[in-house]
Amino acid sequence: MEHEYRTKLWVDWCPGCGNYGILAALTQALKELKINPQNTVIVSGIGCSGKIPHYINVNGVHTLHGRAIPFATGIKLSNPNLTVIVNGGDGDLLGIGAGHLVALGRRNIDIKVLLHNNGVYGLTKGQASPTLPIKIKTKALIRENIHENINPITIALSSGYTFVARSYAMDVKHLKQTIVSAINHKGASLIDILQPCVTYNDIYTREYYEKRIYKLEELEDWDPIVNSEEERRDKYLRAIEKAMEMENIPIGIFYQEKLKTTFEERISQRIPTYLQKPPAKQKIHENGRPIISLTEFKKIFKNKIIEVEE
Amino acid sequence: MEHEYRTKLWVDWCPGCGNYGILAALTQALKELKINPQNTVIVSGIGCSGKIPHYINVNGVHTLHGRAIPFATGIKLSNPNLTVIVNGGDGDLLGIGAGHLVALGRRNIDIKVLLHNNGVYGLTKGQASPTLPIKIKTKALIRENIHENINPITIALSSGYTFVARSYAMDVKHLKQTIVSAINHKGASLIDILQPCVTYNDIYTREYYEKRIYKLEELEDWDPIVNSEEERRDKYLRAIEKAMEMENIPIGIFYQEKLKTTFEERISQRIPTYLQKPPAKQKIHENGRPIISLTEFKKIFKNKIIEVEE
Amino acid sequence: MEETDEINIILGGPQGSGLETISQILTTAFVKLGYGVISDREYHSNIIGRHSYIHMKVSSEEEPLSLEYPVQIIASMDAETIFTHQNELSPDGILIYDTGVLKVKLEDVKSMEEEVKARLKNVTVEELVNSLNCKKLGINFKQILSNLTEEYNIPATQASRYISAIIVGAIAKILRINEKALTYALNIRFEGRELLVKTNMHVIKMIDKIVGEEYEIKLKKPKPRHKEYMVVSGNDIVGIAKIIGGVRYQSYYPITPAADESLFLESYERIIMENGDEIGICVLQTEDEIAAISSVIGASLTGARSSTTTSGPGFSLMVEALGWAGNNETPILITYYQRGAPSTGLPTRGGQADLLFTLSASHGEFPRIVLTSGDHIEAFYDTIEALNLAEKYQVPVIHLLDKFIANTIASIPIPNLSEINIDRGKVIYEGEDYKRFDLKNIISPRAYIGSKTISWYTGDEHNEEGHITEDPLTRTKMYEKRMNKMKLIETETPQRLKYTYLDEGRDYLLISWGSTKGVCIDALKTLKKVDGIHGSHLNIKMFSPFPSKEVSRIISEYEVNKVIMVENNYMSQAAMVISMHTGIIIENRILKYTGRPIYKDELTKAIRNILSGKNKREVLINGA
Amino acid sequence: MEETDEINIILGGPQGSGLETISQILTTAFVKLGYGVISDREYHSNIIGRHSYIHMKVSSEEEPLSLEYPVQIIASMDAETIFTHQNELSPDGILIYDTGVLKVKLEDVKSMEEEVKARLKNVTVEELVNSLNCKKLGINFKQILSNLTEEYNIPATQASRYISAIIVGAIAKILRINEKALTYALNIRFEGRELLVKTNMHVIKMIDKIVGEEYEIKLKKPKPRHKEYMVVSGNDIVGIAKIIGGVRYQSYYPITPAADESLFLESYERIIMENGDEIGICVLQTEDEIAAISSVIGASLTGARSSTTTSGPGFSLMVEALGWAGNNETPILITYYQRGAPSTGLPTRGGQADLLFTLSASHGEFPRIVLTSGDHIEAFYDTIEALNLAEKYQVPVIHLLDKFIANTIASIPIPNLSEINIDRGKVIYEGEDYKRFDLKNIISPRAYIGSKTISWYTGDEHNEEGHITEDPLTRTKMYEKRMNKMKLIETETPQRLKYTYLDEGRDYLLISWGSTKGVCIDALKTLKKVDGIHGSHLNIKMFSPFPSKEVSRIISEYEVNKVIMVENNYMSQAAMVISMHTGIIIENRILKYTGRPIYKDELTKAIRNILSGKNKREVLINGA
Ligand SMILES: Cc1ncc(C[n+]2csc(CCOP(=O)(O)OP(=O)(O)O)c2C)c(N)n1
Ligand SMILES: Cc1ncc(C[n+]2csc(CCOP(=O)(O)OP(=O)(O)O)c2C)c(N)n1
Ligand code: SF4
Ligand code: SF4
Ligand SMILES: [Mg+2]
Ligand SMILES: [Mg+2]
Repeated sequence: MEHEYRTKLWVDWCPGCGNYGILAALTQALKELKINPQNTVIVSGIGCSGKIPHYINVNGVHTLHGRAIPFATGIKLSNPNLTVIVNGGDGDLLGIGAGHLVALGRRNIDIKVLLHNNGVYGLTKGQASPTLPIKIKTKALIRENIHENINPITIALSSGYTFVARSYAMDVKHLKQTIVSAINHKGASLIDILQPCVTYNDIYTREYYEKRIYKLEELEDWDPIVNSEEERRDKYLRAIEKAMEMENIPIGIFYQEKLKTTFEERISQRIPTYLQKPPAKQKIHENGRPIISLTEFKKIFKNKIIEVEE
Repeated sequence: MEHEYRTKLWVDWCPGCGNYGILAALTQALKELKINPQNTVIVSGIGCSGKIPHYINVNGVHTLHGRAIPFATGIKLSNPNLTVIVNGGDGDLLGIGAGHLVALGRRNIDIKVLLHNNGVYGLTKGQASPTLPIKIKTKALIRENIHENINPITIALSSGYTFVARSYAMDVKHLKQTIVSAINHKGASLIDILQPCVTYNDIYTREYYEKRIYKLEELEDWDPIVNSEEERRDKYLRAIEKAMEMENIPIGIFYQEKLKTTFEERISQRIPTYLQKPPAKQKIHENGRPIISLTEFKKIFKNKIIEVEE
Repeated sequence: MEETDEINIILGGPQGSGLETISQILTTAFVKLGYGVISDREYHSNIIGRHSYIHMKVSSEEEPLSLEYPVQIIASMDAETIFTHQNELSPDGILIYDTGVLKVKLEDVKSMEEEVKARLKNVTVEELVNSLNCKKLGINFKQILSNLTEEYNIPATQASRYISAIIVGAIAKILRINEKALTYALNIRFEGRELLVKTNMHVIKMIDKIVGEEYEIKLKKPKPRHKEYMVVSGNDIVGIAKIIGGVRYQSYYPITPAADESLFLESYERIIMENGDEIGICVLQTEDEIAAISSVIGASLTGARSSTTTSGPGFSLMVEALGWAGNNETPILITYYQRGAPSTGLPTRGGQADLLFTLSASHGEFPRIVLTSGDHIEAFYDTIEALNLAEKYQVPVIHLLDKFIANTIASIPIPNLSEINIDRGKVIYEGEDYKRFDLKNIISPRAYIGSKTISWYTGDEHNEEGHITEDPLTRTKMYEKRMNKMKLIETETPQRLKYTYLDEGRDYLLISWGSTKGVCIDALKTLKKVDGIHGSHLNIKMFSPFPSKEVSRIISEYEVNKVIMVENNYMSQAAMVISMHTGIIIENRILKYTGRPIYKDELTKAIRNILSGKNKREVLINGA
Repeated sequence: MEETDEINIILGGPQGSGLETISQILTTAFVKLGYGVISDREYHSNIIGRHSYIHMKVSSEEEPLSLEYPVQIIASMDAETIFTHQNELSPDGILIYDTGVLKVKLEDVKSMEEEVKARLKNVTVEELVNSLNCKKLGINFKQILSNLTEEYNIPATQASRYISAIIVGAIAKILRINEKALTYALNIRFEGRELLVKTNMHVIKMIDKIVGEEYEIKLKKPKPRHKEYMVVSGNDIVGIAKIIGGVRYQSYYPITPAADESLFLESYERIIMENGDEIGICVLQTEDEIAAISSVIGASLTGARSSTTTSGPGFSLMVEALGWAGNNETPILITYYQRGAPSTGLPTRGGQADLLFTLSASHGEFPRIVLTSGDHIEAFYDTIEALNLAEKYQVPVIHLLDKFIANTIASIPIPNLSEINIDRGKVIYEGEDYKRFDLKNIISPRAYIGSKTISWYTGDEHNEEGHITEDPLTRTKMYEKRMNKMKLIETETPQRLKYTYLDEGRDYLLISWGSTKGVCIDALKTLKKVDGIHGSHLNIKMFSPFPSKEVSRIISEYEVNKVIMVENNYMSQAAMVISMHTGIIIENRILKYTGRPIYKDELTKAIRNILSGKNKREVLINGA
């Protein structure tokens, strides 16, 4: 029997919300990959976006505002055989959680971050999020925004993510495909998902996006994949250059590199049994007794033990 | 009488520490600018670097680990007439405090951030900091570092800083000059200061740096200043390109732009009296009585008041 | 039909469908007519679609203090409301509903929580309504709206905006609210948007005609005690108090139910006064709560009165910086609206489970003030007092409120501004050898950064200049200087800030704090009137420093088994604080932790159970 | 000269100059010979240059439990040590000093804190030494070192590394420590670096020749009770316990005095066992403490035993996530080493001022275990018990230790591994309709993420499946399920984890917790021996849930004015917890908050003062 990747819960997003597209694309991606739901975890933050794990029939950890990445880090590092996906809002990942977003890049842990980029703090009723550009006044704002926005692509690039892409919530096919590519990539991945918030963001609407979006993969010479050290600099700079485009909005993979080891690989260089027997899979007792015997103990901690002179 | 910018306290950094150079350059810069010490504040985080305000005879606020920027934000926004300088370690500003570092860039508040970049957590005895490159094993580390480093220059650029520079702690003259330029700039400024830690960092030593450092300003065609919108893209990309150089290490100003308004200016567009009467300088009472009278009260809150029908 | 002096109403419908509009119009009209109103809004952590309701009481005698069941009117915008609130209507009450939902069966209501459904019969609305023992006022919403779209040429897609007018009209008819008051209310709600006022009035009048005259509840003629009233939420009144009290810098990170206070302040960021002077308030939305409190501390150092506002999850992130403020004798105000906890808990519901946390939040020991308020009026004055106390004693102040205060809208008299003092404490503006932490007195004069002085601050232990020291003796002195403030504050604080005591008899004593004050007072009155027993009520306002002597003295006037705690938490946290400071262990506890407020009826019943010896611990669960 | 059965020593010098080497060599030699040793390291928050010292006790009778003044030997590496510790030497003691610093005047010592200097006479070392009433052993360090550089051809710049050998030599001579033990110790210290062993031994022998035979303190022959001893810091022993107890994931953010525990674990990240099996421990340095605890929770969800370790400022940042773990019934262990607070406070000093904070940290209510340990041996077993309790009850456990335990190095017997159980609680590995928060029992079976199940978790209130709910009744049940654990834990926890009670008489009762245990026991013995009064000692180990009944029963056996709290804080926090839970208010309090440990001599004196009725509150201030 095929696994049903949607739970039966009623989805309580606003009618027309871009999150429906993300939910559809993500479940389709999981289905396409026939992913084992028991070995998959969706870790989310707090926000409208944060509710997504409850709607998906794989393990779901709905964490704290901004902390999905560190929770996911513990999950992945203690059991690297799990597929770990993070879903978070733009406030969640780039506001309160920005420090963790950067740290994940530095580690290149094999975690996929899906950034629900709606320009607002949805669940708290529409305040400006860190991706809302300066001078914009959405309907929920009392005055125009006086903060500049962060570009998720350049932040991800400068933090060391090895897979950096953008997609659009309402283009379910494109988004699904991008998610599949991210899951297939080995290393820290970020997808900036442009997500209309029909209730609070009356500027960055479907119409707005649909007029401006174009696909990188349709550019003739677009090859974002870094295959050798030599290519890195130019492809990195080109990705940044593309990320700076504002009038027309490119979606697709901006940058992907496969040369870097993942954090898990680096750990296993230090602890050779790590991937087979990660923290979650080690036996730590034998019928309630510690696996370390007294003899073993004395050997392990010999430099802390002194035998008294007779 | 000339103001003495050094306090009489004994400096308790290790002999030979790069922080001495930073202390010298900073006090010299203040002196050169004949800065009013009563209107100047040094705000620091926690770390060896964090001790610096105690050694300087201007207002000093030695805050919490990672929080110098938000403290400084409150100081500057409540009294924008103050010169506000932040000193922090690389752990402080790019580890625990990375989210705030990013947020300051988005705001472009006129705060100068001096990043003491020594590659280690000095005060906690030498753990790897976020600027220590991968595979490096300094003497305090048990194993080689498995985290990639963050490049302060690219992070600052992608966060929106309008003045981004690098200098070297032991080149007091260059550093002093860079600090003077930063103070003269209006907007969020970051100086990545390469700072040898003689006690814990035996890789990124004086010798290491002095072999590799070169000055951007000595390049023939180096002009980091963005004077018009058209120049922005290319100068930004060039700055990033320069920041990626690792073998030879450029110091100097990477990027500076004067087109963006500061956050203070944006506030004053909403509150015209803001710069003259900022939060710290408003009278809030008249002999212990609120300055808002009952009549005034009724007018201000008229939409909350209902007169009962007779 | 007899006249009544108060009436309770439930307005229910999906989140985002205009409930607040209905409530605002009705409240304004009631207050305009001289009634007192209180209303609580209950809503899910959801933007559109989940069930939400407003529970209000209207009184012709006074400003009501609490809510209760059963209600006399339930106005339902949808089927879910009827299913959810089916047991809450008084037998002589009236159910207003849309005849268009009669065929809806319980199982069809997708937005309803499974756990709730599981407890109900799977019937249709029609079957349910038929089974209810009350008056029923069915209105064909669709028809009204289609009439409207025709007459006013309103696109059908926008018609649903006028459902609120249907409800307002029905209630107005039942209570015979006059047209003048309604027009006034519509004008306030739609501020100058003439057409909206007209259209809404049109709907109201249509309803007036449709609804039979037999639908009537006679409210007594109101006896207003003031000429003017404010209609405000707790968030509003605290915002107003901050403006009056001199807050000029507020930073915050959005969180329910605190954010509205900052948005309120932001909408008043520029105030132009009669004489041309301007007030400017800098309201900063920060990147997180750590930045919010840190920047508030920074602002305070420069001499700005500054505050932040948050709820549990946000406060949890603030505690490290709270300790910095305490150690550096920096005045700050944290307005803390408790909500359903632990963790994200019930983000849009209420609770009082954070008291103990505020008392010892942050590692180590430092002086702090924790002040609570029992209602909107107290919240107003207390906010200003809190700002004064912070500066007078140079300590952080936590003003502990909750969601019930934050989101409850109440009619209150205009505050008495002549009672208000602003006390900025000891400040000096210049001084060559200024020492910020001068040990001569417990309170050393503050100099603002930016005045003609130089100061140093550090989170480390420090000497008089504010430089780091590890000398054990200086440490001890500086520690004692700080901690001695607690005694000083306790001694100098006037009673009114420590507690309120309603002494009406020795039969029993209710002890509460914060927003449970009103319902305790009301229960007391009911028990006096109905049961003839005479109890008293102690509402504790200040928890740090704790007024041990006074609390101890009051409690000792009662038999300990006649003393009853009333709290919106599980552990009876105030009882724990009382025993910690006085050694008195109060075992009678009426507790609630559903996230809903305590209602008068359930409280009264629980008090009876306790006084009769039936139970020591009563757990309340009423409310949908 | 009489033989003594114990000796107290101060080793002082600038931070970074080799004090720890001296201490390690001496300790190893003493333990090798069969003596018991305890030593506390006191140091500034500074890397190189500020004054630091080691305070140790060596006993021929037992493993010593506490430190005291005056000492019998002060070994000073510099002038500052002599100025700082001038009053701490016993009249029959010996001062070891460098004759090269005799001309140094107090005012020349730049590294010394002004506040300390201000209390001392501005004399030269020579004047000071002359005025001291004790034996003086002056050694010309420079000369020794220049001899050495000549003989061993060591560059002059490196000579200062051998100052430690001078001190070791002098003390070895005074105490007549044999060469074999010293060689053994040097070999351990310099692990295979032959040359260093040889050179150091050479210096030691030089000193042996130089120092006159009149410098002698006769230590009794040791009576070791075990064949083997471990010499460990608190950080080490906790790290060892985590390895034995099955911690396989630890994440941390560096902070004094916790970080060394993680570094210890990291150095054991790969353990290859006899049978070829490997243990791998993933130790992650995170970007901050929020990430540390969050990742530990994540690891726990997958079934790894996981823990984090921190101190006050770090814990302050962890409290939001702590609530998430509580609400989600996730077992985690937080090893919490208290240090001088509030705020950054005294980062390298000790204190016990965070107890109340741990008991109510995080908004809202949820079950938690707070466990303290009184010494290294307890810390070992308790760490493992804490891991078991966390999993058995599916709650966060805070193991509250402090800097004195963390940094104190003690000789202890090898733990009895056969006493140790590992209990992972209720776990299931598969199940179609698995419900993580099944309401059938207080403890629902855990399924690890990655087993053959699917689970959901949320910080919001949730139903049995772990999905969000706001239903008031499900809320109430789930809340009660969680909170009922407190009662369950209290009932099931064995006494040994709740408290230790040394019942030696009814003259008085000392109550302490954590690291003050040892000094209380020692003071008790002294008062028995010297004053003939027979007191008892209660050390409380578990504070949440609090063993009210037992504590109450024990206290009630004493006159309340003979009960004395001993705590390293200002408010007497344990006394507050006791009154909160039992209603008993203990007014006699011996407190210290200088950041230094409590010493036996000052404690004994303070107990006398209290018992004589002279004082109720005694504040201790000894120690530099
Ligand atoms: C520590 C903390 N602060 C604040 C909140 C309140 N809060 C809930 S959701 C949210 C922001 C949501 O915005 P975003 O992350 O962009 O998600 P979206 O709702 O737009 O998907 C905030 C601030 C919280 N839950 N926790
Ligand atoms: C919340 C918190 N966590 C940890 C610490 C401990 N701590 C003190 S300094 C420091 C790091 C210092 O490194 P860095 O910021 O690079 O400064 P440096 O000492 O190298 O100048 C840390 C982690 C602290 N003080 N507060
Ligand atoms: S508020 Fe915006 S983001 Fe949230 S559910 Fe509604 S449309 Fe979606
Ligand atoms: S540890 Fe390093 S950074 Fe700190 S004072 Fe010493 S040399 Fe400087
Ligand atoms: Mg968002
Ligand atoms: Mg550093």
